[in-house]
Amino acid sequence: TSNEQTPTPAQTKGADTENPNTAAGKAVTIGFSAPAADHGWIAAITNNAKAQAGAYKDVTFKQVEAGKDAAAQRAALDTLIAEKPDVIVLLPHDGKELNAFGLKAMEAGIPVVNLDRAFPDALAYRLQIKGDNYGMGVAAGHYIGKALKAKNVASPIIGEIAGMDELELTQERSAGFKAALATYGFTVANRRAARFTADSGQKEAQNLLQALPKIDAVWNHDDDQGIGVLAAITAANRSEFFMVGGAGSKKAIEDIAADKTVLKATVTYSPSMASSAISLARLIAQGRGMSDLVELQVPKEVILASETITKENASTYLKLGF
Amino acid sequence: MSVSSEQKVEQEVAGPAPHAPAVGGTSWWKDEAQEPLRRNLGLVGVLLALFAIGAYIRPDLYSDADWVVNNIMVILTQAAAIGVVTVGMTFVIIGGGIDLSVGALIALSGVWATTLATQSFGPVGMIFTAVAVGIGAGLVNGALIAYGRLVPFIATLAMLVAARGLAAQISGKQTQISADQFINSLATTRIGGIPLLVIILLVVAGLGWVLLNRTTFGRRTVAIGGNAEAARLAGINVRGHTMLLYALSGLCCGIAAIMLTSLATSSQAAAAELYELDAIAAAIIGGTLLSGGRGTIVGSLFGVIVFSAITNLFAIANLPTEVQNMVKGAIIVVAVLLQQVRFSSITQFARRHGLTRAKPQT
Amino acid sequence: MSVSSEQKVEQEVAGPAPHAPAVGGTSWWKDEAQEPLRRNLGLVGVLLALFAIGAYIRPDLYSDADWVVNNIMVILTQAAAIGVVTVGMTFVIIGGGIDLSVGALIALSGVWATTLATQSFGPVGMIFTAVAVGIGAGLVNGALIAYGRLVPFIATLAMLVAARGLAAQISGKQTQISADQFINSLATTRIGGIPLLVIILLVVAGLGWVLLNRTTFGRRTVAIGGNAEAARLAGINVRGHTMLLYALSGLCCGIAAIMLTSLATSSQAAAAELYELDAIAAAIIGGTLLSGGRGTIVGSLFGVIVFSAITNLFAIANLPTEVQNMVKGAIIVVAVLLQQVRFSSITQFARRHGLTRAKPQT
Amino acid sequence: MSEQPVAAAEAGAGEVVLRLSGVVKTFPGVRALDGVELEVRAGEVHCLLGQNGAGKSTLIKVLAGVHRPDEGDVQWLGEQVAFSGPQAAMKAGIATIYQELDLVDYLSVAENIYLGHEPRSLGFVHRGQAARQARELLGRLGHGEIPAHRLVKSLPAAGKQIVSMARALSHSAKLIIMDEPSAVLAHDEVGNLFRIIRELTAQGIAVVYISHRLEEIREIGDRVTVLKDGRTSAVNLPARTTPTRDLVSRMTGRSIEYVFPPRPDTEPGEKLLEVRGLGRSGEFTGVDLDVHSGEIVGIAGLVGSGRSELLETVFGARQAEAGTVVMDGRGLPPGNVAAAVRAGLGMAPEERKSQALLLGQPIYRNMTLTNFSSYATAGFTDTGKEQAEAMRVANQLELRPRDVRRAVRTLSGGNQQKVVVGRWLLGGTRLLLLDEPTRGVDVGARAELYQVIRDLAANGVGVLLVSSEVPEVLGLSDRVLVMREGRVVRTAPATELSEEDVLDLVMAGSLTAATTEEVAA
Ligand SMILES: Nc1ncnc2c1ncn2[C@@H]1O[C@H](COP(=O)(O)OP(=O)(O)OP(=O)(O)O)[C@@H](O)[C@H]1O
Ligand SMILES: Nc1ncnc2c1ncn2[C@@H]1O[C@H](COP(=O)(O)OP(=O)(O)OP(=O)(O)O)[C@@H](O)[C@H]1O
Ligand SMILES: [Mg+2]
Ligand SMILES: [Mg+2]
Repeated sequence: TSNEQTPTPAQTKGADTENPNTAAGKAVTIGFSAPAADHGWIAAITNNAKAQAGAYKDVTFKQVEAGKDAAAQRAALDTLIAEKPDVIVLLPHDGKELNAFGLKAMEAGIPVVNLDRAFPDALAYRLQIKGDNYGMGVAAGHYIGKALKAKNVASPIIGEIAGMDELELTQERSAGFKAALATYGFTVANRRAARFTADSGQKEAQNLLQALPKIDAVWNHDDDQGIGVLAAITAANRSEFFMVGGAGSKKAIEDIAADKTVLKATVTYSPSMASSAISLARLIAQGRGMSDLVELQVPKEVILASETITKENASTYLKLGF
Repeated sequence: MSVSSEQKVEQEVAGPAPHAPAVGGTSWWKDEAQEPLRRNLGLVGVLLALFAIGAYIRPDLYSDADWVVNNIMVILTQAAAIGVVTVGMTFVIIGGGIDLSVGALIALSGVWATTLATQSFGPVGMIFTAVAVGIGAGLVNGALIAYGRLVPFIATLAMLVAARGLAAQISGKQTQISADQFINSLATTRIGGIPLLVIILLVVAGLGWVLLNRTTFGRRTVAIGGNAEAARLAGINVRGHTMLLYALSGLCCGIAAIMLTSLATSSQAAAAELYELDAIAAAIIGGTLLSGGRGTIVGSLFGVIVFSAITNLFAIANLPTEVQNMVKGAIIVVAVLLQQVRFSSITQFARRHGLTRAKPQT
Repeated sequence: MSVSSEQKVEQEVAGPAPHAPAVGGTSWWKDEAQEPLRRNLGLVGVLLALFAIGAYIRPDLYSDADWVVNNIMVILTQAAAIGVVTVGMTFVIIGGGIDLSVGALIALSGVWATTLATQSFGPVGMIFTAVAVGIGAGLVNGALIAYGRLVPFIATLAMLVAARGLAAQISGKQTQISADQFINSLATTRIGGIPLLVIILLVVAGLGWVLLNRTTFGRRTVAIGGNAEAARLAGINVRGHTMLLYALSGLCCGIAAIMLTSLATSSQAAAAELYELDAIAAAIIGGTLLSGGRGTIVGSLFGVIVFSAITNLFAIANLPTEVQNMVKGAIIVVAVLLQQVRFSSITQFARRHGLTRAKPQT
Repeated sequence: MSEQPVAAAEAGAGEVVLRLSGVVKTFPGVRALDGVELEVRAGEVHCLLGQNGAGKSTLIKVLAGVHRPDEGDVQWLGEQVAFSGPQAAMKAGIATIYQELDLVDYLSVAENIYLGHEPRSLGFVHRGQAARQARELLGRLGHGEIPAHRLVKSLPAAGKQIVSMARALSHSAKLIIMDEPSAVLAHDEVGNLFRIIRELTAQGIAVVYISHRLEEIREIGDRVTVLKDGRTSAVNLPARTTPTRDLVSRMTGRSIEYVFPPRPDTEPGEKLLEVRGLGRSGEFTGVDLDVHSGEIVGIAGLVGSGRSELLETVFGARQAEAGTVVMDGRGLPPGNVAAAVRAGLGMAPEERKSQALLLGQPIYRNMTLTNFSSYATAGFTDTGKEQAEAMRVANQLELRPRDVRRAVRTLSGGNQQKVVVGRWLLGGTRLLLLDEPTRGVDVGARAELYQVIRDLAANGVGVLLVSSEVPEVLGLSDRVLVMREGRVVRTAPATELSEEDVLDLVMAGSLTAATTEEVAA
């Protein structure tokens, strides 16, 4: 979320002479595919992957755009296989819909690194690295629960502005949020689903504020749409509540640090996972393990923990904001 | 037969011949002339019904007059940007065309107006850019249609795709934040308690009404949409006028882009998603004939407000998205059916079933 | 005459009167009856051009005959589901309507067919369910339009919204995996080297062609779309027929839903997004008149394949999405313009510029 | 309401097949039929006469099952019937040729003829059989040259009329209703039509025939029923012997002399229009013509001789491929209607519905379509003034109804034509191109229209007139051009030409004429 187009260098891992993993290995080709970016997070994913690949001299990076839906992505991937990459890093439109492709590639001997949207079939991937959507909801729920308990609010009114409702990840986030709140005996009073865009966030927030004349806390799933959400809150002159964001964009982290808006925290779902995916894919292709681990091969699953960014730790996270 | 048959196809596929309104009424042309009014009354009825449902679900909120007034302002504010687009769309459709590119043009105008380079020229530069981009793209649409002889559907679909692509290219797929205080404040300014955006909508609609009903431009639009060949043989420059219609729609997109940018304090390539469908649907619900030659600005405005009120009510009733969608589909159907209720048909029904004994006279 | 004026609006807003029929039956290029052929040749030209561009960009791939054959199969496979939908859409549009709900109906049919309960009935149960849901929803569309007198645009838009909502409700917004081996294998089966899905498309298109050109149903569809009043006067049951048209479109959606489920080995409420625009665009590019009364199945098929080939070429050229979109917009425009090239106009051009002898002036 | 009609004039006529009594049909605010009586016998040609808007078309739509009567009896073959729709009427043996051509452009000739009753099995059309039968029917109509597989869209208006007729013949009907079938036919075609009608009646089929041309009634009709304002003003008059004065006064309530206004003695003024070498491939070639101020120039010719195309090209509605059009000494750019209108040209085109009218719009807006900007100030329209001006013309043309705010769609055919012509009476048109201006216009209004055209000429307007009615061309014009196959074959003062001369000229060497003669022989 910014007007600059290059990813922050901090979202990639630069050459580090201390780290044996960065030592040049055999030259490998990494194929990469992610859905067409229509908002900041996905754009950051692609940019990070590209930048991280660029940091390795032994990596050739072949990217194919995925088009607008799973069918288009399948088509793009078919052409990618023809290029015979050593490993494929893939952020599918939908893990279930592209499961068949994962199987096909693995059968063809090309290891598949699934980025973020899991394949249901364990045979369909070599490595899965993903954020924790459920955990993200849980983190937001706990932050809000604790804060309200601390304020001694008895039956708080909590709003939720979700992302695109037809995506499973949105469902997982909401489920985690609900479960975490339940541990405090709280429930969501109103839940609106936006479209991951600022204008839709503004609209849903405006309506949410109408429906709830008094609010104690709001969780907004996505910092990108959060720009619009904040605009709506400011326009309505509402400040009786606090808000938690999602994903961890640079603008959100700056806002939290500045502490001039209702945004008090954000729970991360960092696109930096794309950088990590490229690094691990390279190791897989080169047949190397992670130098800090005992195992000789890269593990099969990495799940990023969702971290909570608050005013206190904002400065340390700022470099990871996208 | 030319237009009327098409009309039938659009309006009531398969229906029997179109007449059959009030019998025994005074001069029947009045009835025809009153049709827009009747339709609008139907939409007002829908609005009232939505209000009543809201009041039933959330008596606590609806009993608070301040809240109600404020909520109406919220509904209108949300209708503002799409409303402006719908005014342009109404002209295009009345003129026998269609513009699928409006959502994309809003995104393109908005993104172009919020690049760092443009923002450095200040609010005037931003507004100018948005409007110029909208008009420019509209002229391209118009040229493709009027001179390239592309079907409007295809020409503006191509523009939709291309403009979203260009917007993504310009923005680097990032959400571009508007740092301009003046632009951002448009959305929060109220004049006499009425949000500025709502005032803009009313002004645009007012100008649109005058343009459509009181000027030669509007008259030509109706003529071209009603029968392009007849208009041409009457000496009207059909091509030039078609260009202007799409430019007008583009202009409205430019204005809407500034409004949306102000609301969201940012702009992005994915903004104004599917506004084209909403605008077309609002115009049609408002009584504009998809095949051209007939339509009203007031009807379109009501159409937009109905859609906006539905969304608002969903939020207040806290419906989940999927239920929202099912109910929305049903409401659309009911709203349109409601507009078709005619007192005359009730009378006719009564007569046919011998409830009254009528004898229409000359 | 009825359609012709509308046609002008759609086809060549403001253009001069359409070419008068050839006298003395000389050059068949001027002959109306050959127009579909000319258009299709235009589309074949576009396909060849896309192929040439691909060969230029990636000579390594295109020089491999196996790869080329395989790539053609990939293009056709991708055209399969949307192609089936477009066949139904072509009927609806020729009949004077439009169906915006196709994408939503595919999603609804697919989701309904992949619920655990349905899957327990095996492949026959799943296929039956998908088809029945499609036809059922199509009949609702048809009833709203034919008997409720809703404008097709609005009725099917309402269905779009409602069906997506219902699909989300049924699936709980989860992607539902198809565990059925038979269904899943449809996408991978080849018969004589040709993917089964492609064969299904060809069969559906073939049946569609016969239905349109050789049966009373097809001929009456043309009549209703071309001149609903004339059709009514000829004693055709316009309403009943309209119902059938939307049911047919729903049937095609049901078939496409199974095809997509097989390809994705799963189904979800957000599937087949914006297929309606693609299907309509393909039909129009293929020469179907948006106002009804004219269209060909073969043209629609070519339209679908052109879109599919464009997407394929983009992947091969590895264009970034935003550039893809811009180029796609341009290709659509060029494809349509290419279809309009007439030898006669070249001759005229030559004459007008004094390349050949003639003297229009002043 | 079953008052005994006047006894049939001629003995030997067949039994009564159709009897209507007290039929009432109301449209919103209009009582189109107000107690109509009609009696049709097998094997007769029963003519319906009446002014524009008298209710003739409405009556036949009631017969055809399109409209349901509000009141009254319809007896068909001795039984009381209420047709549920067009299909029911057709099944019962009533076929109709509607006034407005009701064909489907993108179906072939054969498909149009058999639309709704295709020869078929299991839903599949027997295309060969349909084509064969269609060719047979077209041949019977003397137009075997119209290809059965050709799209109807590509046919000219007259060709479409023939297809409509073939369609009516394709039902084995006992009663065929023809609503102004001759309106779009040229002279020779009408003769052909009458031959068909005689064949039909000889087989005992009854024909209801509507036309505004009294001479046709005389030639083909047996009995006449006259409608006036939705009421029967006379039933079963003998068609051949009833004096014209009688018929006209029963139609209009007054007596009108069906004559052309006298030509003034004054010489025509300066040259307005000069056309030289105008041509479009396949339509017409090398046309030269002049029109002077105050002069009416008529163009005679067969259907398909290219007159409409010539007019449209002069007007710029079609792009000239060769030749020049000069107005007031200044050349007009080819293919530019707006420039032509600015230069003072106006055209009433041939196909009023597709080329001239905004059917859903009020009459006054249709009338002011060409010049509403001239009533506007700074781009703002002045509807009050427009309505007043339109009202003036409506009065002048005896438009019925006179309310100019009414939608044109609801006007009867003839009144719609008046709106088209009326449009050009409003502007400062200096050269008026009229393509079949009196098509479908009733006797009374026709006389008005002639007077209006003559008055225009007297005021210095030049008129270029195309009409398929030779007497009209000769009677109204000062000078006549005869066209054949896209060429002007003769130009002469109207007084030097007789009807026979013109017919000889247009027919000579014409293919159509040859076939017609052969068939007739
Ligand atoms: N659908 C309709 N709605 C309203 N009024 C109608 C409709 N159809 C006909 N009328 C009115 O009914 C009257 C009779 O019209 P009709 O078409 O029967 O006249 P007509 O005798 O056929 O005239 P013409 O010789 O001009 O064809 C007219 O006043 C006409 O305006
Ligand atoms: N029976 C026919 N079948 C096919 N084409 C025809 C037929 N009659 C005419 N045409 C074509 O139609 C064109 C002109 O017809 P049109 O009727 O407009 O001429 P016109 O002289 O204006 O006659 P009218 O004004 O009486 O209709 C010519 O190009 C001619 O070749
Ligand atoms: Mg009539
Ligand atoms: Mg003509």
